[in-house]
Amino acid sequence: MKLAYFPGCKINFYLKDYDTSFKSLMEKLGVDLVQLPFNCCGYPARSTSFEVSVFSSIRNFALARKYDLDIITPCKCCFGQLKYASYQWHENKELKQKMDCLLADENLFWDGKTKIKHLLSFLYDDIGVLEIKKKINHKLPEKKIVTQYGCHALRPFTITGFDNPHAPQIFEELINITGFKTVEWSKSTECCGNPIYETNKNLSLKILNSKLNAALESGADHICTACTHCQIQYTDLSFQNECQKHHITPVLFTQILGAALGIKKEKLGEDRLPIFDLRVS
Amino acid sequence: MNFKNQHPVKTPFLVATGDDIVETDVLIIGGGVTGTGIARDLTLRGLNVILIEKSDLNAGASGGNHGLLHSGARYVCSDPEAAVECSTESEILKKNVGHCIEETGGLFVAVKGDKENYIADFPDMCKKYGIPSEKIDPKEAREMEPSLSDETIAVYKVNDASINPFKLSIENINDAVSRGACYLSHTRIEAFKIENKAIVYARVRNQISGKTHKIKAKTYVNATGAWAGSIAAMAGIHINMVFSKGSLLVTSKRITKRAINRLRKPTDGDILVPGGVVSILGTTSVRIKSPDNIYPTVKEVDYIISEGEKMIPELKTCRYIRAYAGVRPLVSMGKDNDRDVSRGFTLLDHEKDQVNNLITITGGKLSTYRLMAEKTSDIVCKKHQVSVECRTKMIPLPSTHSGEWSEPGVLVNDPFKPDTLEDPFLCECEMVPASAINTVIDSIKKNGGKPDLSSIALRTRIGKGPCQGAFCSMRILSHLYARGEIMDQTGINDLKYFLNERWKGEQSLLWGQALVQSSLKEMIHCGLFGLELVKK
Amino acid sequence: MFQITLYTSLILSTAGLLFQVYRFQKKGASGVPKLKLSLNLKLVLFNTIFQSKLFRASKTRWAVHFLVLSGFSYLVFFHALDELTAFNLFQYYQPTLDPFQFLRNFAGFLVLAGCIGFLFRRSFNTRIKPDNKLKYKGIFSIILILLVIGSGFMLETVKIISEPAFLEMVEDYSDLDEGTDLDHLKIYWEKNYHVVFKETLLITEDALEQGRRLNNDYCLDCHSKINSAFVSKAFATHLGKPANFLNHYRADNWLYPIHYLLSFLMLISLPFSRFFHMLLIPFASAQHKVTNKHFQKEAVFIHPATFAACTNCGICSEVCSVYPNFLITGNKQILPHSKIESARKMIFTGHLNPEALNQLQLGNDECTMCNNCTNICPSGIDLQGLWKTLPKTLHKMGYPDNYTFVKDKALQDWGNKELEKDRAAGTYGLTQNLTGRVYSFENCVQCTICTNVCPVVAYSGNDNDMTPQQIMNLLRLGKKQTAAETRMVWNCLTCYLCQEHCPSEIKVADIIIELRNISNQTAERLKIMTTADKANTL
Amino acid sequence: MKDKKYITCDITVIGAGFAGMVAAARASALGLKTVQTGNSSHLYFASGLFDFLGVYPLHSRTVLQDPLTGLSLLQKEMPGHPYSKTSLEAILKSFDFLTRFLQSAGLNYIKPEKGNRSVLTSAGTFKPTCMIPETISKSRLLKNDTNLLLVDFKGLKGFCARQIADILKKNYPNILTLSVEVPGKNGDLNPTHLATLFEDSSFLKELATQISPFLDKVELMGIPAVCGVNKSLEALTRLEKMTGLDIFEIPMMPPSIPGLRLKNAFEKKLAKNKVHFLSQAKIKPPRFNGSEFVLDVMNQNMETQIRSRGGILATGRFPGGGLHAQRGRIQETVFNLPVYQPDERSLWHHLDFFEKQGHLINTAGVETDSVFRPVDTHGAIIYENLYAIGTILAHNDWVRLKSGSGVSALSAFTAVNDFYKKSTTGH
Repeated sequence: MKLAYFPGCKINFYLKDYDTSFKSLMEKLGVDLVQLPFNCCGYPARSTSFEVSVFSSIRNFALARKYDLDIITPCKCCFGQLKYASYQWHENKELKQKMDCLLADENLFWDGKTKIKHLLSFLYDDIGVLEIKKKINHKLPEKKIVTQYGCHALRPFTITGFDNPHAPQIFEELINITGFKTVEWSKSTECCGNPIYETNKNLSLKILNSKLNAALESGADHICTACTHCQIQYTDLSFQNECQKHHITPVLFTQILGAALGIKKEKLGEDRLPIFDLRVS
Repeated sequence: MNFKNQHPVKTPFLVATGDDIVETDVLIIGGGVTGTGIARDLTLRGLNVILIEKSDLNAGASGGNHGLLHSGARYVCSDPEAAVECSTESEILKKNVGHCIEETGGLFVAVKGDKENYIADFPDMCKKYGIPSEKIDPKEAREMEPSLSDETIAVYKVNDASINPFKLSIENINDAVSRGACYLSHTRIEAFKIENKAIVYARVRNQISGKTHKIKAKTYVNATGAWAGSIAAMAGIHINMVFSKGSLLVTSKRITKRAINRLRKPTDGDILVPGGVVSILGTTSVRIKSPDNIYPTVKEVDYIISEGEKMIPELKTCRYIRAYAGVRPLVSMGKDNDRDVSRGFTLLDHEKDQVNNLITITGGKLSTYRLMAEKTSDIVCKKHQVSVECRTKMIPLPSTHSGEWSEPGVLVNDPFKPDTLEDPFLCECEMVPASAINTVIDSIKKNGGKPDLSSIALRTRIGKGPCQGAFCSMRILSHLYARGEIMDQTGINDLKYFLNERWKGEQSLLWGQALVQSSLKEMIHCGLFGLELVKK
Repeated sequence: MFQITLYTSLILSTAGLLFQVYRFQKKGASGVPKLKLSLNLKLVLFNTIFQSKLFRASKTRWAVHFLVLSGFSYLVFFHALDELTAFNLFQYYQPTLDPFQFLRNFAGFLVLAGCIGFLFRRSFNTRIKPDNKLKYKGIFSIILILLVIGSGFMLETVKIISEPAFLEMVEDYSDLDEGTDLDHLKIYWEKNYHVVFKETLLITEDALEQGRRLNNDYCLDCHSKINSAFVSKAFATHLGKPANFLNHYRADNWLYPIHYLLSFLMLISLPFSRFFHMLLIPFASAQHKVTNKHFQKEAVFIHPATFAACTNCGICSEVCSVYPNFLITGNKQILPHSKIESARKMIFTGHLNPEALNQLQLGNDECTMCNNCTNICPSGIDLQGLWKTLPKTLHKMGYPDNYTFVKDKALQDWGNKELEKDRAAGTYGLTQNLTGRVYSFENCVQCTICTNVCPVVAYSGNDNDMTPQQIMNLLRLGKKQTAAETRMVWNCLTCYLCQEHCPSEIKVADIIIELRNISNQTAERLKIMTTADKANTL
Repeated sequence: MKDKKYITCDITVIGAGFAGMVAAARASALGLKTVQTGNSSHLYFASGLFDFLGVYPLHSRTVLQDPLTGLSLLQKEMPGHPYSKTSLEAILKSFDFLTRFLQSAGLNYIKPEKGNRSVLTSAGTFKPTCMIPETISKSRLLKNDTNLLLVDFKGLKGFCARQIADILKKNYPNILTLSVEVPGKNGDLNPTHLATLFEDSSFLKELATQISPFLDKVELMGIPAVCGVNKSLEALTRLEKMTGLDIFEIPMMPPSIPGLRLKNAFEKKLAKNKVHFLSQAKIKPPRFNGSEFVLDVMNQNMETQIRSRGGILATGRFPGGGLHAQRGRIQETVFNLPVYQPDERSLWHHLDFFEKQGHLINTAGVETDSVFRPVDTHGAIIYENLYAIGTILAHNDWVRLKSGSGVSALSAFTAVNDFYKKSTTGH
C-alpha cells in the first residue's frame, strides 16, 4: 500500500519522535509512505480567512492527486481540516470554482477523489484490529491508560465521519490489543487546550489541568494521544510540571503500538517510556 | 451597570390606606400614552396630578399598535386633517422625544394590481397638505430595501419613523412623577360621587391589595381610550363608542430598514414597521363588542400575512414571534366602515352633559398623543384658571434608565465587558441582565407597584424574544423569590398568568420553528412542572 | 602606486568589517537574554566549503556557486597572491608557465561561466515571483566579478598581442639585437604566440625553424605554449585590426592598474556588498539552531549577524507552509524571504515604514512554525528562531498581534461606524456567510446546551464574557461587530462540542470561527487605518 | 465524488431521543445488528423521570394516585392511544428491561411500585411519575412536618430554594433554605459545569463544610439535580456521608442533568454493544425495495447508504423534527407517513395555555397497529417492517397525560420484539 504522508507543520520541529515512530510503524505494517511537498493544512488560517484555509487544504489534495495517492496523517487537526475543506469544496460551488482557478495557476487540479485517512481510522478501517493483533509479538505491561481522542477528528461527525462523537470506541480497541488497559474517564472527547496555547495560555493550562485531574480520578498512569497537537500540549515544557504533579505521563500511540509490534526502540524516537523496554511477552 | 441620567424619583406623596381621602388637582384615569402624556403636561404647568391605571402602563391601544410615527402620508387621501396633524406632531416628537424614536424613514409601495388613480393622486395630495414625499424608481427602492417584491410598480419616500410606545409612557410617567405626580397602577375606578353637577370624589380600589380609598380632585380626566365609554357611564354620561380591533404580527428579525406602507387606500395588512431588531406587520380592522380580552385569531393572522406578502414576499416564509391586538376606540359618527371613521381624536368636555369637572379624551393616534395631551390640558387649565402655556412642545423628555430596558438589545450598546461576568443574563433572548431587572424592580416599587413578572415584562424586553418566556419566566421568578420580592405561593399563579399572556400572543402563529419553541415551553411548564394542574 | 592602493583598500575593507561587527554587536545586545548555543562545526565546514545546504536546496544554484567559488578561490590564492603562495610553493613558478597559465585561464573561465549562469538564472522567474528589486539585488557584485575576470582576460590578451612587451622581454631576457634572429623569433612568436607586429613579416619554413630554436633558447623556460591560455588566446586571435591600435597605446600597461583597481574595489566592497555573505554564512551556520525546548524556556537569541547572511534567494519561500496564504491574501510579508528583509531593515536601520511593520506583523502571524525555512536555508540562518522572536519585538514597537489588539482596543473604537457599515466588505475572499444570514442562527431555542458543554465557559472563570448561545443572540439582535469582538470568539477552542450537541443543529462553532475571521480582519483593517495615519504624520 | 460507504444491518433506528435509545438498546440486547441516526442532545430536555400515566382523564386536573385506575379507563375511552394497544404486562416488562439496561450502564433507577410517586420540582410543584433515578428517590422521605433543608447555588439560574419553600409553606412549614456560593464561580453557573464539580472530592468537602453549620435539626436535604454527571449516585452518597443526612435531587428545567446522565449511559452502553451511531445524520426519503429499506444518509462529507431489513421511526414530535408543521398542515418528515391531525390550524391550540383538555395539536401524530406499525387512513399497514415509536404516536398528549417515557419505552420494546420475532421465525 502506498500513501502520501502528510506530517503537518508542527511534527518536525516540535515532535520529531512522533514522526519517527509513525514512519517506523507504517514500515512495519508494510505501508509505503511518499513524502510530497505539502503545505500547511490550513487549520491555523481558519481564524483569519475561510478561503485561505480551504485553499491550503485543497492544494494539498491536488498535490496528492498528481501522484494518485491518498493521504494519511498522524495529526487529528490536519485530518479534521482536510475533511472540512473537502466538504466545503464539494458543497460550495463558488468556492470550488475559485479553488480550481487558483490551482490551475500552479498547473494543479483536483477532482475530489483524494481520500484522507487518520492514523487511527486507517488502522481500524483499512488494516483492521484483528490483523494488527496477529502481528503483535510483544505484549506490553498492563498499565492503565486513558485516551485523548482529539476534537477535530471527532467533530463535527457529519463532516469527519471518524467515530461516534459522543462515545467513541476505536482508540480503546486499538490500545487494548497491545496489553495496555484503557480505563474510562469523562474527558476523552474534550479538548486538550492546545488551540489557544498562544493566545490564552492561562485558560489553556486550566483546561489541561482539569483533564489531568479527571485522568487522575480515573486511576490512569498514562494519557495516550494520537495527535500532534494534543501530545505537544501534554509534553510542553511549561506544562510538564502539571503532568508530573498528577503522576501521569503522556504517551504516543505510535510508540505503544510500535513497541508491541516489536519495532526496535531506536526507531521509535528518542523520548520513550522506559516500560517499552520492559516488554512482557 | 453604571447608569447615566439617574433622576431623583420622589417617593409618592400618597400613601393609600383605608378610607382616607386624598386630595389632588387632577385625577387622570388611564395609563396609556395619552394619560401619561397629560400627567407630564399638567405637572409641567405646575398642577398636582394623580394617575390611576386599572392594570399597568399601556395596557390598551397604547401597547397594541405598530409603533409607527406617521408622516401623515397614509391619511392624505382619506383624512387630510389627521394627515396634517400627524405631520406637524411627528416633527415635534422627533425633536423632543428622540430617544424613543428611530428615524427609519418610510416608503409607500404599490404593487401590480393596486389602483392606478390612487397612485397617481398621491404625490399631489402630499404636496397639497405639505407632507414631504419623493418619488423613487422601483429598482432603486429594491436596492434600498432588497426584500421588496419584484412586482413593485411605484414607490414614494416619506418621513415615517418608528416610536417605542412603552418607553414613551415609562419616560412620561417617570418625568411626571419626578415633578410630583403620583402613579397608581392596578387601581380601578369603582364609582364617582356626583353632587351639584360635579364629581366630588372617585372611589378607587387597589386590585392587588383589594383596599379602597377616595380621591378628591378638582378635575377628572378620562383618558381610558377604549374604556372611555364605561368610565363616562359611571358619571351617567353616554358616549357612543365603537371598537375596532387591529391585529399585528411580530417577525423574529427586522425585515426592512424603513417603515413600509402599501400605497393604497388604508386597509388591512399594509404596514410593516421596523422596531429595533424586529418588524411589525399589521393590521386588521374588525368591529368588536367589548374592548376586553381581545386576541388575534388564526384567520386574521393568515389574512395579514397573505396581504403583507404581496408587498414583501419574505413575510410568507419568515418566522413570527408573536401576534397581538389593540382596540381603536372610535367615537361613532354613524359610519359603517371603521376605516372611514376619522382617526382624529375626540375631546369631550362634559360640562354640556351636566358634569362640570369631567373631561374625556379618546380616539386619536399614537403619533398625535402629545397634541391630545396638550388640548386636554388646555381645558383643564382653563377650568383651573391656570394660564401657563403648554411646555411639552419645547422641553425635551428626559431619558431615564428604567425606561431603557424596554428597548431591544440595550445592553449591548454599552461596553459590557466588565459587567457581564458577575451579572448573569436572566433573559437570554433579549439579553436582559439581572442588574437591569433589579433596576426595574426598584423603579416599580418606588411607584408603589408590585414587582411581578408582568410588570417587569412591561418595562423590559423579557419574554419578548423567540423563547416567549419559556426560560426567562422561571429564571426571573426565582430571582424575585431570591430577592424576597415574593414571599408566598402567588408566584406560581403569577407565572401562569405571565405565560398565558405570552401564549395569547403566540397561539395564533404556531407553526415551523415557533411551534418547536412553544412545544418546548409546554414540555417544561406542563410536562415537568405540571403548572396546568395547579389550581388557584 | 600599487602598494598605496593595496594598503588603502585593505584598510578600508578591514574598517568596513570592523564597522559591521560593531553594528551587529550593538544590535545584538538589545536586551534579549542570551542563550549559549554550542557551535555546529560540522555544518560550518560542510556548508562553507561544499555549500551542502545549497546543494540540497537547488542543484543549479549550487552549480553556479561552486563554479564561481572554486574558480575565484584559485585565482585569489594562486594568482592574486602568487607572490606569497605560488612563488614560494613552486620554485619554477611563472604565471606564463603551464600548468599555471592553463589553470588560471580555466579558473577564470569557471568564474565567467558561473557569473553568466547567475545572470541567466536571474532572468527567469522562479516559483516565487520575486519583485524586480530583488532581481537586481547583488547584481553589482556579479558585474564586479565579471569586470575583474574580464579585465584579467583582457590584460592577458593585450599582453599576448603586445609588440612592445615582446620587445621589452627580448631586451631583458636575450642577447638578440635587431636583425634576422630577432625577425625569426618574431615570426615564430607571431605564429605561435600570436603577438601582433606592426610590420609584415615574411613567413618561411626556415625562419620558423630558426625562431623555434631561438625560442627554445631564450623563452621556453618562462613561456609555455600559448594554447593553454585558451580563453585569452581565443580573444587574441580574433582581435584583428584593433590590435595594432592597442599595441600602439600600450594597452597592456594601462589595463594592468584597471585590473588590480577593480580587484581592490572588490576587496573594499566585501563588507558592504553581496560578497559579505561569504563570511556571514559560515557564521550563521556555526550556530546550533534553536529548538522547541528553547522556545518553551522562552530563551531565544538569534544573532543579528545571521540575518545578514540572507541572500534573498527565496528558496525558503518556495517551501513555506503558508505559501498558499500569500497567493490569496497577497501579503508578501507572509513569505520568509520578504519577512527577513523587512526584519533586517527594522533591526539595522531602526525605522521601518509603519505600514511595512504592520504588514510584517500580520504576515508573521500566519507562520505555523513548521521549520521548513530553517531546514532549507542555504545560508544556514535560523529563520524559525527569528519568526518566533519577532512578535515580541514588534509588540514592543507598538504592533501587537490581533488578539492583544482586540483585547486592548476600546469598544468605542471597535464599534466604529465606518466598520459597522462595511462589515460585509474587507473580508478576504469567500466565506460561508453564516453570520450574515438569519436562518443560520435564528432557530436557536435558547436551551443553553452549547454553553453547558463549552469547555471555555466551564474553565475560564473571569477570562470570558459571552457564552456561545449569547453570541447567537447577539447576532439575532443585529450586533455582529460586538459579537466578533467578544472574548468568547477568541477563546474558542474550535472543539465543536457545541455544534455536535446543538439540538437545533445550528453551526455554532462555524459561526464563532467566522466571527473570529471578522474580528481578525476588522483588527487588520483598523491597524492598517491607524498605521496609514502614522505613516502620513511621519 | 464523495466517499461512499455502505452499511448493511438488521434494523435502523431513526432518532436518538429516549424512544430511539430504548429501541436501540433492545435491538442490540437481542443481538440485532443495529444502526442509529439522530441527535442525542434532545435527551438534555428529558427530566430523567420515567412517567407512566400521571393524569387521566385530563379534565379532572388531578394527579392519579394509581396509574392503573387511569389506565383501565384510558384503554376503554381512547382506543387510539398507544396504551390501548397492549397490556399492562408489556408495559411493566418494558420498564423492567429499561431498568436492567440502565443498571448495566451504571445508572440506577428505582423500579416502579404501586401507585405514582410524586417528585418535587424546582417550581415547587410535585410531578407524578413512575420510575425515578436513585438520586431523586429519597424525596419520598418528605413528609408534611419534615425538617427539610433546601440548598441552592448562587448563579444557578431558575433554581431558588426560597421559592420552593415559600410555595410549599402551607403544607410543609418546616422548610429551611440555604444559598451556597460556589468558590471561584461568580455570575452564571451552568448546570453541567456545576455537576462536573460534584465529581471533584475537594468540592464536595468544601460544600459539606459550608452546609454543616446549618444542619441543626435538619432531617432531609434537597439539592438541585446537578449532583454529578457520570457517577451521580457515588457523589450523592459521598455527600450524604459527609453531612450525615439523606439527600435527594430536585429536577429543574433544561438542560437537565438527569437527562444528560441518561444520554451518557445510553451512548456508552450502546457503543459498547456495537450499535453504529451516525450523529446528526440526515436521511433522504428512504426507499423500500420489497425486502429492505434503503436509507441514503446525507452525512455531508460522505454518502452512507444503509440497507436494513427493519426500520424504527423514533424522530419525536416538533422539537425532535419528526413532525413538521407548515402554516396549515402537519407532515411526517422522513417517510411522509399520513399524520392524524386536526382539520385546520385554528383548532391546533386553545386560547388558554393551561386549557384543561390540552391542545388538540398534541394528539396529532402517526397512527399505528397494535405492534406500532404505521397505518394509513384505512387502517392498512404501510410498510411491513417499519415501526413508529415514542412521542410521534398519535392520540397521546404525553405532556398532559404524563405518559411520555411509558409510551416511548413500551412502543420501543414492543416494536423491536415484534421485529425480532418475525426475523427469527423467518416470517
